[in-house]
Amino acid sequence: MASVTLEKINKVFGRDHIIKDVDLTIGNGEFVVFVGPSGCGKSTLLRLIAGLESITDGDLKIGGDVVNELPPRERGVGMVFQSYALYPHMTVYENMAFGLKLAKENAETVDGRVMSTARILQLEELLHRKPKALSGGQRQRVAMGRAMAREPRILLFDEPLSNLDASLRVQMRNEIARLHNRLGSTMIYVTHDQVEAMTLADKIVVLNGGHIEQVGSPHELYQRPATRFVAGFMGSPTMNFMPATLVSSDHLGCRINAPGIGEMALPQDAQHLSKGAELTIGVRPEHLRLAEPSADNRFDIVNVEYLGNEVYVYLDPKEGDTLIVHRSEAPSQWKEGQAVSLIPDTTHVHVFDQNGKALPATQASAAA
Amino acid sequence: MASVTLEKINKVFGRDHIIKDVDLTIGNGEFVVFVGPSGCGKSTLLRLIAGLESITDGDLKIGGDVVNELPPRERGVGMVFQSYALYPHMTVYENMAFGLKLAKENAETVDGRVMSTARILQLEELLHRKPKALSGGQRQRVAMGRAMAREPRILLFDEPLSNLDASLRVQMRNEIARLHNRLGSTMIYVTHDQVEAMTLADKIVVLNGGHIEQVGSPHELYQRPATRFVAGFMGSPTMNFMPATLVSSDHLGCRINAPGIGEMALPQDAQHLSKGAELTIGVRPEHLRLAEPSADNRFDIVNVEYLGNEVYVYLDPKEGDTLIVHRSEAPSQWKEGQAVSLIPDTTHVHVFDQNGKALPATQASAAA
Amino acid sequence: ADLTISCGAVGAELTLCQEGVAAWEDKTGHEVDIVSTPNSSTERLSLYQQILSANSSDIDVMQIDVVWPGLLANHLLDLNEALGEDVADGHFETIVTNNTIDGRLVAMPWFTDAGVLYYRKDLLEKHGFEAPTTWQELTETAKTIQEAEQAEGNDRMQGFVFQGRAYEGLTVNALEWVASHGGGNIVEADGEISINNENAAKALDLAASWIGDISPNGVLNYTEEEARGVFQGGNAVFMRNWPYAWSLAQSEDSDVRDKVGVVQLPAGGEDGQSAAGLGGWNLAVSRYSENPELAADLVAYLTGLEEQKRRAIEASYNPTIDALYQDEEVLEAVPFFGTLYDTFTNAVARPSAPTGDAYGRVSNAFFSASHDVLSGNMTGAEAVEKLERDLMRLKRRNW
Amino acid sequence: MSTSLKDSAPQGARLPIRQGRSTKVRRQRVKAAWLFLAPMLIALTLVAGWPLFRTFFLSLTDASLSDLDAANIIGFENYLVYENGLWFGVLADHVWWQSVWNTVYFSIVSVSLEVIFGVIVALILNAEFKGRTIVRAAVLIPWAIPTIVSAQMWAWMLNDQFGIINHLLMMAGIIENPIAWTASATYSMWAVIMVDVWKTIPFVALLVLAALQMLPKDCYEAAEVDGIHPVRVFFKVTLPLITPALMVAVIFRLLDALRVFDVIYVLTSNSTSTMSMSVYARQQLVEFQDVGYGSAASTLLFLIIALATIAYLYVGRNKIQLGGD
Amino acid sequence: MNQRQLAKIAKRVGFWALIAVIMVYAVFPFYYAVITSIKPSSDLFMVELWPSNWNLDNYAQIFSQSSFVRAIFNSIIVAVSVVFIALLLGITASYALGRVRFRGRSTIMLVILGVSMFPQVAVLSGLFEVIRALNLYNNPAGLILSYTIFTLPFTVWVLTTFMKELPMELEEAAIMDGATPWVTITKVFLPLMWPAMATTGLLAFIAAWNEFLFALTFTLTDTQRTVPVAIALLSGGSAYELPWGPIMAASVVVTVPLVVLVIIFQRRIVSGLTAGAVKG
Ligand SMILES: Nc1ncnc2c1ncn2[C@@H]1O[C@H](COP(=O)(O)OP(=O)(O)OP(=O)(O)O)[C@@H](O)[C@H]1O
Ligand SMILES: Nc1ncnc2c1ncn2[C@@H]1O[C@H](COP(=O)(O)OP(=O)(O)OP(=O)(O)O)[C@@H](O)[C@H]1O
Ligand SMILES: [Mg+2]
Ligand SMILES: [Mg+2]
Repeated sequence: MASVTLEKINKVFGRDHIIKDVDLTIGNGEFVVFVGPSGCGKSTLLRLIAGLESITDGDLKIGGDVVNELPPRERGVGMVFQSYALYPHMTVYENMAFGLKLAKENAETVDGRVMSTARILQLEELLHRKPKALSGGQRQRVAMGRAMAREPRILLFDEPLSNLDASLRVQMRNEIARLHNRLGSTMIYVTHDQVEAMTLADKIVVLNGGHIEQVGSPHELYQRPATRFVAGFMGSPTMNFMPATLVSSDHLGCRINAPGIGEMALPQDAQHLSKGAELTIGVRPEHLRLAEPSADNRFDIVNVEYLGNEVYVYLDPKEGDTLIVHRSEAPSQWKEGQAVSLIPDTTHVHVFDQNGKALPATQASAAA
Repeated sequence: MASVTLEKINKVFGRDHIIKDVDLTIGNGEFVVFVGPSGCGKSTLLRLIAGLESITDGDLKIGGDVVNELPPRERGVGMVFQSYALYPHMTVYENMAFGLKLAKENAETVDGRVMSTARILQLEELLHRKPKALSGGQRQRVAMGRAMAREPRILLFDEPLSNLDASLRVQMRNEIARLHNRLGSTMIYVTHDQVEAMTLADKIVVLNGGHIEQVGSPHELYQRPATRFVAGFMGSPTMNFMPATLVSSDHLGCRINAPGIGEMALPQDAQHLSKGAELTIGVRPEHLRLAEPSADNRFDIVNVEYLGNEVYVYLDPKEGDTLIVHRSEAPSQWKEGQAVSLIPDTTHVHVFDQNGKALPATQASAAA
Repeated sequence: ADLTISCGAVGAELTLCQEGVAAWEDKTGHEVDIVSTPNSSTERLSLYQQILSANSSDIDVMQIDVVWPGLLANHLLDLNEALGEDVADGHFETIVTNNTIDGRLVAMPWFTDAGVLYYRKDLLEKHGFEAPTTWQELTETAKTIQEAEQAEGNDRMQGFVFQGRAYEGLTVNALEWVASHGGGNIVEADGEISINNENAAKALDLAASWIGDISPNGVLNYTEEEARGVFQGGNAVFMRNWPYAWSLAQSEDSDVRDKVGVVQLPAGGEDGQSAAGLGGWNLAVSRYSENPELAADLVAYLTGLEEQKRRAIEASYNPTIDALYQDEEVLEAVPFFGTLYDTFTNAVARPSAPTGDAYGRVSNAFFSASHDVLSGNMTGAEAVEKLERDLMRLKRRNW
Repeated sequence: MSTSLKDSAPQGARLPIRQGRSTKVRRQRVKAAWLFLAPMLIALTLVAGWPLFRTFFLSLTDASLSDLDAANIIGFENYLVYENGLWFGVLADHVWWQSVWNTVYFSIVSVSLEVIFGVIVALILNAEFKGRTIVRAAVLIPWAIPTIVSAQMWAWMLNDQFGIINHLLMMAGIIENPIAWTASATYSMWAVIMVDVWKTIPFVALLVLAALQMLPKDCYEAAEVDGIHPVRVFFKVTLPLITPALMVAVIFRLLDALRVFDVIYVLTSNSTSTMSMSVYARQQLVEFQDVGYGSAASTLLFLIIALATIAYLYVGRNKIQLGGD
Repeated sequence: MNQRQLAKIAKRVGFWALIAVIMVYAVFPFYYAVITSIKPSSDLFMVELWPSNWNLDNYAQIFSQSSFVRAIFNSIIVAVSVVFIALLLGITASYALGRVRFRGRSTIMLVILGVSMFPQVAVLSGLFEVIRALNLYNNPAGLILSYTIFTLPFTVWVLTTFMKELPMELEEAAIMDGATPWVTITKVFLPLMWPAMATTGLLAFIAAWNEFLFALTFTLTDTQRTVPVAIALLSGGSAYELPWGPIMAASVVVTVPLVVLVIIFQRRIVSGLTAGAVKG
């Protein structure tokens, strides 16, 4: 049993409180992805689970037993380090073979495992090189190979694909998924890549400043972000946020006025808020439609980014300083300098209160 | 003048020939992005330009002068290392100020530059930390700050954003673009991120196994890849390749038969090839349409990946072992296990000969 | 300063020297620097040689061991020339001869030293013995007392301790055994190698028989101090040592205070005679001195009768001038100067004069051979035979 | 897709390899290197040049300490010469050969022990625990006491009659009768080795400690997570990584051990059963005044050490690259 | 769980036992020296682990000699200068030898080593002549110069070894920042080399502090002598008497500064200096 349970885990470095009251249950064999902005504590959390950092407060359980005091060696975890941490004096082969316990595994098994891992990671031709003579991406793959070859019951990945090119990344991602299926081991994965997070995860954990913002399935997080932070964090390009005020609300929904765009009827429940309350609405780039400008809905296109298969159009918001992005299939009819009006798809508008909490859908619409 | 010219540059490590006859001209103030698979020699090329590796053969010119012999110090180059290479005993501030102080800038300039760079990179609160106490992404930003603060006339970036989260990455990308505009310095940028490459580059250089596959604007590379390699490399998810045979060709175009899909009339010029020649056709995921299956065009859906705003549908090709990907807006009507027929958009089909070279469009269609 | 002198490394000796030098300074109005040198005589020697072979005038007057004149002669001033032919008159003949190399008097005798036998008056009395006169007698007495004492529970009691380490001290000890047995002087004054004889072999064999019997095994690595340590700790019946041990054994905190007697070393058998190894120090003047006359004058003063008398009275340094052994004041201060007068005058010198440069090798070969016999690796006869061969080889280029 | 994404294993025609082509950058760097080396080389030449040359030269003469100027060149007679049916010279002296054997024996045994214990001590000093400062300082004490003093101290402690060692051993009932440590041929070499080991463990330990402290931390974390037993980690990770420093420590220990003098001289003087090459050379040079012969012995000692060092460096060439990288 | 705790306790006990053994082994002789130094001379030949009588006469005696105090002062000057010179020359040389590839590098390494291959006695007289020629006889500067003969090879070798271990990327980063080799050495490498510098510095200091033969030969007067010579020249009442008490007292006294030095410098021997520098 390799479920992992975190109970009110805290970590303090000197005077910095890095991990704050993290509660999390990871089922046996689950694939959990940690995401969050740079420096929010993802790596620290992995290191706590691995036992490389001591837990300041709280309990960490693996398979039901508290393991706070257990040295990493006895936790049965494997880890791909963000900084690789390769053994500089060993060849790629030796790096990968080292972790396989020679006492128990016979030489053939070791060799077999290393070779098959190397094949998966396309490292076969580099097996006799030392890390020093490898490129960044190659080193990263060795780091991955080292952890994977061991086939531990819990695998921790810390941004394992960040230095790989897109197509290799896709392949590796599939290999990781396949490994997960084959071993059935619990995997905890840190990534900055939305695609990886969305495709691999059974469950995504969004961290922010050391605490958990939201836990849920990829779909859930994307569709129903609980906070403005999560909404902004998931999805690329990021969701557009605009200020708005509450005009009216009842049990079926609410009306909201977004300056420059106009009034909208939305299915969110805003009954606990008073009229005129300041809100933020969020609309993903793909849920914005551009049309000919009108007098009171007029935005200037400041930039058009061409990405091959799609185009990002950046608009100058009249308030706030973050550009508004519209995303559509390439080629696009829009050009820099043009003026347009913005038409959000009201079924996909998110509303957040002043604390950044998402307003839930009304009972009626939720039932629908 | 900070144009950079590479003339038949070669680099040999021991017995490994890593860079092969690279010819490249980078204009003053240009923003050039190097892309290519892991280990293809991108970093090595940057290091050659920086002067950190000696050139085995060929000439490197900066601003018209051959600089093969010039020490890095005198080349006016700044570099962000893939491995960061921070000074571990210096604080973030000192790391960034080091180069400036060496350039004998006065204390005020130093402080001003460091502070403003730190602001851009969101490192203000970390200025007094040592690298050891930083997260991976924070280290990466420091590495970037160190090179940027010096404002050299040529800036080399080696995957500077790989460890940052999506939204920070977008911000940083914009900052780099802004910096480029402000300084007007020549920038050479290595990345694995398609979006970065597409949005930042004036010119993209695709490397493969140490030689240049193609150089061109982002648009050019995406629309008119010169080789199968470039076609497969640019774009994510990657282009689908299927075997085909040449049925007939004339000066207006050709007819091609792709087994399992059917015959297609394409505007490519295949007159130099004999009938029955083996070809490969390439279709991007967004240029594939799925429809109800027919008897001789029937593919099984093996996987549907949900990415929030879009959906990838994976099909089992009857020949070859790479899955075919179809990409569409979320939500999708397709489910795993369904059978579908594949309808490529023939205006966007690429054809490659046996050497992987793309067939050019015919004169007639090119003129159109 | 006008002169530099190196004299006496050791405490009392240094003080005495300072006083003497001060007196000369008062008398002549010159200034003298005193430098201290290592206590270990080999170190002192190599230091001198270092300085002398650089032809340096850093030290004008130096205190040298009785075995050094041969080695240093080339660098030293002929004092007969500087101070007159008769300057050494009245000094012990043996020492003057020792200091005369190729007819040049290279050093003035300053004070002398000779091996003596210390014994435990109380123990000998208790077990009814007299101080031994032959080595054989010593052996028996020591054995009897040692066994008796050990039986009484005094586990650590040893019969006889001496200097058995492979170093210069063993050369003196072994030479005493050999000479007292009539085995000659290793190398005679004419340069003849005389060691290969029965008496010498017998003497060494006898000494070897002591090890592990009346002497502890450790004696093979003893120098003067270790021997004194055992004796003064009350754990030995007999000890061969220099006179210096006397005042220490008699010091207030000594375990054997007032229980110690001193006699001359035993003779080798009935027909042998007592032989004490000659020790002691001389004063010499460097040839490279910038003020040779002045330096010679200082030497003359320090080795003169006045000064030697003062030293004898104040610190019981053995004078090298015959006359002082009849001097009442001296005898009053140190009574055994009278009784051991013969010992001092007849002390046997090590063969440093005839062997010159090679003395070091000769001594080394000799103490090595002796050490081999003591440790039981060889019999006396084998050892002296081998030694003779070794010495012949050394003599290859003539002494 | 995947076919085109293989690692860029270099294929196709190979360029003629022009390694070490001297570019100006490299030349400048090399020039800077020599500039940096210069002060050290000048200092060493100044200090060591003449003395070493002089020793070489004198070994070919019959110089005597009492009169160096009167030296004649006699070729290799000091080394070996056949005369009057007998072989003479250092190489014909059985005492020399005895001292060579003693020295080699001493060096191998003591350096091995020092390395083993030194590494153990270093590992302990490397651990984090309360009072580490004190222990570090304490461990260094043996090295800090001047050899002339410490050797005498040990001579004192090893004394058969009033030495504390025998006293303790007898109290503990390990031995019946006091052992003459420094006198007996059987024990004296071991006594010397023991003292030398005692004295120089700190040297090795300190160097190894520095090496341990400079190790990259993160691959230990990797090893820990990989579940590798600490002992295995030590042999497979730590040891290989500290090997360069260890090799240097061993080289210098070996050099010192092969030239050992003080300890042996003070503890057992000129006794042939422990005489080392240096003691022999010193005996010839200082006690026997024979500068020529002594210089020959010194030169031979130099040659033996040089050979040993080169052999050692050759054997360990994979571990310690002479300036290679 | 219980077993684990037991094992843990056993480990701790074992660890501390090992420390205890090492401490006793390292310190006991020193302890014995301290004991000896406070014993009255009559008790010298008594074997005991704890002195039955004690006084500080020996200390009073050595400190009453101004030459001894002076010798400590000289030793400090000599040792400090030697360490400074050795580290300065060593660090620059080690940069050249450890980080620049050029022909003849191994030869130089070997030649440097060769200097340490002659027995001290053999070079003694040659060095004596050099010292005299430079007019540095009986002058601490002569000692400082001559000590480089054994400190330099050692320092250069050790520092070169450690210099090589530092990540290449750091130097490259400095180069890109426009640092000259000298700046790279002083600003980038030096701070990272502290463990090695502290160690070699300490070892060189101790070697210089304890050196005897050169010190004895190249100085003459009390005012110029260093501690080991001063100790060796301490003397008893007469020629054969070893002044054990004062010698031990002096040894204890001269060891104390070294212990203090170690305590100060061991702070510099810290791990993880390069942590966070490079990725991969
Ligand atoms: N010192 C070396 N000796 C031998 N081969 C080397 C050395 N350094 C790099 N290589 C090889 O050169 C090739 C190019 O390396 P480089 O670092 O330039 O790749 P890259 O394109 O930057 O890859 P990545 O995207 O993974 O960082 C790689 O295959 C690598 O293994
Ligand atoms: N030893 C330390 N002392 C003080 N603060 C630290 C230390 N190590 C990490 N931190 C801080 O803890 C926070 C979390 O670090 P962590 O490495 O877990 O971030 P992360 O989420 O992995 O970020 P990234 O995506 O950039 O790798 C960061 O702000 C970092 O600066
Ligand atoms: Mg991290
Ligand atoms: Mg790279």
